[in-house]
Amino acid sequence: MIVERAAEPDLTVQPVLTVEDVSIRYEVDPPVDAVRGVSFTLHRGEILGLAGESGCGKTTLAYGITRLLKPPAVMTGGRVVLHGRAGRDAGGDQDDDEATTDVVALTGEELRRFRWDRVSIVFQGSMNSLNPVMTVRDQLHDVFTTHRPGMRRRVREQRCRELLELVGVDPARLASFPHQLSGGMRQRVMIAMALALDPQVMVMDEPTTALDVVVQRSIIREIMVLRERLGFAVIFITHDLPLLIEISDRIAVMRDGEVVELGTAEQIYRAPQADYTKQLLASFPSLSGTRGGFVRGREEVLGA
Amino acid sequence: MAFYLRRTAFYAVTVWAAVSLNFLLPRLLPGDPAAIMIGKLRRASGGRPLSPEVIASINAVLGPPKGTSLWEQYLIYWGRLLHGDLGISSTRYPARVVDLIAAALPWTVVLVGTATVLSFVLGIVAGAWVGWRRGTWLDHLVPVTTVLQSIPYFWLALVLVAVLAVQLGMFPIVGGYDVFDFPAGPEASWAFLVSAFTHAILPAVTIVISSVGGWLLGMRNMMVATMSEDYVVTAQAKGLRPSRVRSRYAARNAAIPSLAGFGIALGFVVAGSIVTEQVFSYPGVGRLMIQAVSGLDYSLMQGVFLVITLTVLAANFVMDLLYGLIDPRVRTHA
Amino acid sequence: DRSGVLRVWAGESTPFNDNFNPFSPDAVFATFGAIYEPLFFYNQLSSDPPTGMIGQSFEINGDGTVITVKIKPDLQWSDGQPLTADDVAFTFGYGPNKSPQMVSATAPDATTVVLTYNAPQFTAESLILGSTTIIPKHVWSSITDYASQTNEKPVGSGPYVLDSFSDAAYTIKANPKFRDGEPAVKEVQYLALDANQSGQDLLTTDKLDWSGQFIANPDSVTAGGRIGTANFQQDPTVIMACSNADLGCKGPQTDPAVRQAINLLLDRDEIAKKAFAGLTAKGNPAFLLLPRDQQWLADPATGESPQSPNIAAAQKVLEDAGYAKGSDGIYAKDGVPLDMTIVSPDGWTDYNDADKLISEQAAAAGIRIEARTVSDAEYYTPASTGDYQLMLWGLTQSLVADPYSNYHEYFASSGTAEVGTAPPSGQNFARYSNPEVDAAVTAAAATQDVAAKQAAYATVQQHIAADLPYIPVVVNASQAFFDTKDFTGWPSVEDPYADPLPYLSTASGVVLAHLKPVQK
Amino acid sequence: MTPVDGVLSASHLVKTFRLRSGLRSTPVHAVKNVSFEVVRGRTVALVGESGSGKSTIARILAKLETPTSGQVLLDGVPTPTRGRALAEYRRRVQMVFQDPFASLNPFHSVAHHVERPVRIHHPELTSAQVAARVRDLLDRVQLSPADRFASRRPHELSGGQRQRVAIARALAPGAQYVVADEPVSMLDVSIRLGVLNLLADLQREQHLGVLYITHDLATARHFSDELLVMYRGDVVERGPADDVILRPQHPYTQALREAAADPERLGALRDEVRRSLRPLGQERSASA
Amino acid sequence: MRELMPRWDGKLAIGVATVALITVFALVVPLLAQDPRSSANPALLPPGPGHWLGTTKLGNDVLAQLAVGTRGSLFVGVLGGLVSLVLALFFGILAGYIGGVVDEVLMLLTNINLVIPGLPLVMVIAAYVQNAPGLGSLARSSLMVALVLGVTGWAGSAVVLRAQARSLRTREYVAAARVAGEGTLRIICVEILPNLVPLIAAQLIYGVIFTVLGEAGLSYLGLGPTGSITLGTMLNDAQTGQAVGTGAWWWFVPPGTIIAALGAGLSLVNFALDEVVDPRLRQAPQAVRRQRRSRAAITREEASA
Ligand SMILES: Nc1ncnc2c1ncn2[C@@H]1O[C@H](COP(=O)(O)OP(=O)(O)OP(=O)(O)O)[C@@H](O)[C@H]1O
Ligand SMILES: Nc1ncnc2c1ncn2[C@@H]1O[C@H](COP(=O)(O)OP(=O)(O)OP(=O)(O)O)[C@@H](O)[C@H]1O
Ligand SMILES: [Mg+2]
Ligand SMILES: [Mg+2]
Ligand code: NI
Repeated sequence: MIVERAAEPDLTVQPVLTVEDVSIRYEVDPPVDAVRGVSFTLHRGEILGLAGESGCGKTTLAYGITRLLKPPAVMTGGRVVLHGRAGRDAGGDQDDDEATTDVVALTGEELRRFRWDRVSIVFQGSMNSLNPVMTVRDQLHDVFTTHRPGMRRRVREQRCRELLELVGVDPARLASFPHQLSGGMRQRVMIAMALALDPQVMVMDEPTTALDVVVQRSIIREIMVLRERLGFAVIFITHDLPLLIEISDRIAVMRDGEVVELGTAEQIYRAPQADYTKQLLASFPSLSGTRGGFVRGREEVLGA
Repeated sequence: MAFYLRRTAFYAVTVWAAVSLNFLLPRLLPGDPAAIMIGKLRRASGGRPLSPEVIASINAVLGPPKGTSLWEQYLIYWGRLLHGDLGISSTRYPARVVDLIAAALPWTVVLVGTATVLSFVLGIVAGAWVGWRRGTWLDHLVPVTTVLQSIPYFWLALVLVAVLAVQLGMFPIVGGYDVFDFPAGPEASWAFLVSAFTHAILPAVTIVISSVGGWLLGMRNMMVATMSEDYVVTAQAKGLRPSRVRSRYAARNAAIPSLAGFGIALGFVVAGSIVTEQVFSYPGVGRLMIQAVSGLDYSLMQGVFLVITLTVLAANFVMDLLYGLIDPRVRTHA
Repeated sequence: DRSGVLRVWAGESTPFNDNFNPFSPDAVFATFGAIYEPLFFYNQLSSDPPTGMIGQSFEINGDGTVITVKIKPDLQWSDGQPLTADDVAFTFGYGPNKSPQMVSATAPDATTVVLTYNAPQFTAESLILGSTTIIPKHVWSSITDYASQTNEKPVGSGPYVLDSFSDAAYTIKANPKFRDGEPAVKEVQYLALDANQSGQDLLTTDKLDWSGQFIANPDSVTAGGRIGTANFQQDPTVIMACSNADLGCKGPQTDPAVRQAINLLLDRDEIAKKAFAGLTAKGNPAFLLLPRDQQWLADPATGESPQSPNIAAAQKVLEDAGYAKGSDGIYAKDGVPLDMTIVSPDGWTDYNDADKLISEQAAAAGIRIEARTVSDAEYYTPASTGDYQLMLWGLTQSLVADPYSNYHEYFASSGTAEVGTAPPSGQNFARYSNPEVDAAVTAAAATQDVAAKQAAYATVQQHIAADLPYIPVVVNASQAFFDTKDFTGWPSVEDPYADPLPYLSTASGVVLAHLKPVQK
Repeated sequence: MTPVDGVLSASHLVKTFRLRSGLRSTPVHAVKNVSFEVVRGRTVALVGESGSGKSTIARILAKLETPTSGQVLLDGVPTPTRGRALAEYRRRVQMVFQDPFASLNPFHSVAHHVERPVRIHHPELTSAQVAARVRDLLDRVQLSPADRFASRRPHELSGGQRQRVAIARALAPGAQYVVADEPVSMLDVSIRLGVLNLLADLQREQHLGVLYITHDLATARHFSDELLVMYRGDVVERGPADDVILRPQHPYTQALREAAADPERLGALRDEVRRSLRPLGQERSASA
Repeated sequence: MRELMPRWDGKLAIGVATVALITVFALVVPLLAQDPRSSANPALLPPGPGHWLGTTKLGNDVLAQLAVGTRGSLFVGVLGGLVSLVLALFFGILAGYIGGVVDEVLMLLTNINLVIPGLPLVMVIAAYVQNAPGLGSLARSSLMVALVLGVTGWAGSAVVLRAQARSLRTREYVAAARVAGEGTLRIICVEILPNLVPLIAAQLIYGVIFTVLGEAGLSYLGLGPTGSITLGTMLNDAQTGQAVGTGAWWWFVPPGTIIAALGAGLSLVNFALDEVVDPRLRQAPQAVRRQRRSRAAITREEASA
């Protein structure tokens, strides 16, 4: 039951990632169908917000797209296609970046090479995404030594410094261990790392929930700046609908493993179609506007 | 730095406690090594009376200091200890306890050290592997190790000796080296090292078999837990090679608690080696300990206990220092 | 292939003590016999007169106060110095050898020694001549504190000299200056082992040539035909009771009736079979080493302890003495039940087992005896101070065919002391004290007349068999195992020239000097 | 407005923690001189970024922490630290914790959680009376029928239901003041309002004084009468809720206000970013 | 509490069955078998009818000895385990809950106890205790051995319990209980301890294993209990009675096997408890297996489609 609204078809935008009818199940007792037949298209350079309450399958979907599902999760069906830059189909002698890739079919070495290079991901808790016993430098270098084996050490180091500068962290922090950085800094390091290989898509799963609002804001702004400059597409996952509305181009609202509504931020905010979307919106009393669904005290209900 | 200060302080207190315990125990309970020694001398001389000078000299060496308060004795004890004087053995009168221990300690250190490191490395590597391949048939290895852990050391040793050494003649039966080939005792030669090594195999195997399961299990459990940590998932998402994820991200972090437990486990292995040494007539401190206990040789008992404790403490201390290098977090958080 | 080296385990455990001081209780066994010797060798296995070692002959004067010893001429110490009567005289005036009864020890010429005492020494003969190791004056005259010496470079007169020493083994080699010429076995290596099992394993794997140890099933070792065995039973194993309430002993065992009952209820046959693997001989309440001492047995009834139990007789003894069975099946008198503890050192399997059997047999007759094992140290010290009730204990037989030293050592009140103190001399740890026995022992010491002695011993035997401060159990086995393929000349039943136990002083040296390697 | 018949006030609260590391210890000034009053029947909101000292204040009010200096006064009387007086204080001042998953003991039933405070503070009640009261409390937090919920254990409840149990527990002794430390931040968005609405209802009906602690400016504004903004242990701004939110004076309040997501500003951030980048060209590196 | 109960699986079943069998064996067989100290049988009989496990050198029935010995070992094990558990609870929970200086002091004691090697300490203490005057038959009873092992073996458990108690202490429900007006003791007993049940059970089991093995070791070294039969004293008898040398495997093998089986059985139960304490240990491997099965199913479907 997808309420996809025909946004004005913009022919200049090209799809970068197509998700078709993806279903994911947790093989537990009883099995949990966490994602059920989800389809959407992500366009180049776009921020797609993925909203929905806790447990609706957002993280599972993100893992599915990036082929990171861990046992007992199984993708039971669907296709995930990453399109080449010019929309060309995969050919033998083409650069990886240019190829159109059936992500679900990737295995082994191919899958490993695909990861991070073309789709990177920033997880929910950045606190735990960095290995506590390796320096920031080692963990950044890791990406290059694996994916760009020919790269010189000096160049690598240079690139790491640039990346940190890019996200506003002092390059001297390369030598630090994660626990020596604040939460916000760690989050930025993770973003820098996600940008390292200039991926086409970056999945951000609640990258800022653990941070306080002011820091959160500055990081989001950072991401938007980088997106403008580097042109990657972002799938931004959060349950903070107001935030999504403020920053996303389009928003998909999920419930119980299904996308119940997909539309531009404006459409979702101004004219939500699905009941669930409305209910969600009502859960956030507006800061500057009316109380929304917040009714304070019996008499006001009566009075309203 | 605070971490190191704290640990150093801890060890200082522990050493003090061990030494003081060692000082107090024999004094809390009466038992007179001098009387035992005099009794032995008398039996040896076929019931002939001993001259008063002999009795006096034995009392002077072994007997309790007369007319001193406990506190003074304590200070004297420390003073002697700091000069490396652990007293005179009464079962091996008049050998100095220090000399007895000095001759025995290297054997134990080498045997226990080798066996422990071997068992640790084996256990960690196997545990990492089993943990990494969780959900496969390898899981069934884990319960099997509990049987190994539950077999009494000495029982295993006796069975191994009976089967491998006596029946099959694959290994030497007793001793730390071939006394027939080296009647003059240890020497610095290749042949001797080979002999010592072949004699150490069976005792070491016993220790390894009985202790490897613990490491394997601990490492496997940590590995399973670590595998679900976000940073491991991140490492996979980064497209790192599985071997690198396994070694640098999963196994390395999973091994940290085992390393922390290494020093403590050493204590258990030392305990195991005491009984193992007994079975193999291995010339280590464990043997001395057993003899001291059965002969109520308090000086020797105290000396061996102190040396074992200090050695284990030293090993722990070294581990602690290393731990700080391996886990950067402890350097700042105490 | 093993170049004629003889490997011995004399029951010593690792690590060896680097101690060759003949006065030290912790000296290694090769000290006694192989390196140092006494004047004469008294063979416990026979009633023959002693054979000369350093000594040639000796004479005791009529009242037994002067012993004149002739030593062999042209003897040498292992360092090349001459061994003369001077050394012998020095030895007897040195340290613990200087008994309070000694007046002087002189050497009128190079081969004559005169020992003068203020009391008859008839009965001390074997101790003086057979158990006093002779030491070189030129070494020991400068040593005052003999007890804390380790004497790492021993200079002796025996067939061997120390070659090398380590914690795990030491080697002695033939002494070229030995008076009878270098022994045939050129090298002997002593091993230290920590368990009987190891000794047995090494014997079966042909790594060990001589050992004196208990092996429950000797056949498993000797079956191959290579290893021979000998088992000369000598030393009585007894239940030693702290028997004298007057000297402070506490417990029911102070009542002779109780000891008699225990004596009657024992199933010695079973004990011998199960605890001692059937290798022992039958004990006798006269404490004689039969048949060597046959002539001293006064009453054939005391020639053998009952081998099977007689519970009815035991209970009758108790009931006659006023004991009655309580509701728990245990005899009691005046509300005090017959409840005692018997101890033996941990790891002395035969003793531990015997204790268990004794406990079980006593229980069947209505006496509770708890069997406990204790550490070695906890065994000897309480024994000497009397701080025990019952102990399984080993008495030693006298060296010569005369029970005097036994009676004097274990039964005379001169050898005992109040509970709490160790006897200054003698080993009467049972704290037995009987004026008639004392008088008889004194009388026996003062005479060399056989009939007079027999009369005195009859008195002693009559009392100790009735009072039973030591309840005989068995005469202990002493198993020796030796390699007959590589070495010949071992003692045998036909030629028991010495007891082939590697830990026995003097005898072990005698055996070593007798052996010949088999030429291959 | 309902008549003021009681007031819980914090006066010059200071709390300094000592962070010990090795032999040294560094002070952490969690709360620096904070004063405010919670009047029965009214709600005071305490907002501020993480680590600004909000929870510390809550814990001081709940007597889980003793202030380094300053006092908590109940009806003008300094609060006791032990004994019967403390029990009486606890009867009147209760707390609702942030995490409904952690604040209920998985080992005990719903009934146990609600019943214990009743028993502790009203030992005179018979078992039947206690049971009746528990039922009444569960009904009041809309966990009805009460019997169906009473025997359940926390893991059998949804997050919202759990938080309701926690609220019932806080009300159980007959509390007059409730300190609610981020009571809904761990709950699903869709049920947050339900819980807050319930709390607001109860506040009205029971004439409670509520200290509502949150970092969510929007609910703070709508839920409270008075609003205090905390920054690094200090209250930097206070006043009627709407005034503070809509017309922030202090720079920090303004920053908070800016940082809070507001769907009304749809697309504003994107446009602003585009605008800021375009004239300066691609070379300019971003800064936080 | 469902989630506090170990999940029933093969390992746990085998573990429980082993331990139960051994316990029943220890409790029931002594009633049926002959007096384990009776020497009224031929010595060193190999297993056969009448003596299912043969006889010892003294003619004791090995089966009877084994049963009584198992009972003795279980007694020592459980008692020692309990003693060390009580100490571990005292040191661990108190330190963890109260924190501050109390924590520092208790943990210092615990750590000292932890790094001082166990067996030498036990040997030294046992040697002293067993030679202390005035203890009489208590000195070398199995009770004393259990006490000595218990008193020296608690530190490891204390560390584990403390860590858990500390983390529980900061749980909000503990704070909530305080706000509700509960007293400290009640909080420890009612709010904290029940949640520690699996952990405490695991520690108890660990303590039992430790004590049983410790007793065997002590007995082997001649420091074990006298007067009572345990598996350790049996092994010691067999060892000194040269069971190995005489080929009397039936005397030597069963006690060692029972110790190993008991230890393994208890460890298997501990596995299940570990999995309760840290569900990842169970879930992770299970998940892999389930996923594999399901993947296979999907592939099969696709293949057939
Ligand atoms: N390992 C697992 N085993 C079984 N079920 C799982 C597992 N992981 C997640 N689930 C279930 O899958 C569903 C989707 O979970 P998911 O983590 O994707 O939700 P989410 O939208 O990311 O929620 P949140 O906002 O809390 O992060 C939930 O119902 C969850 O209970
Ligand atoms: N027990 C404690 N020991 C040491 N420092 C503490 C302790 N409790 C709190 N602090 C410190 O006091 C400061 C205030 O903490 P507090 O929990 O009151 O903040 P908060 O405003 O509730 O934050 P949040 O929004 O994250 O809950 C923080 O710096 C915190 O680290
Ligand atoms: Mg999620
Ligand atoms: Mg807080
Ligand atoms: Ni003897």
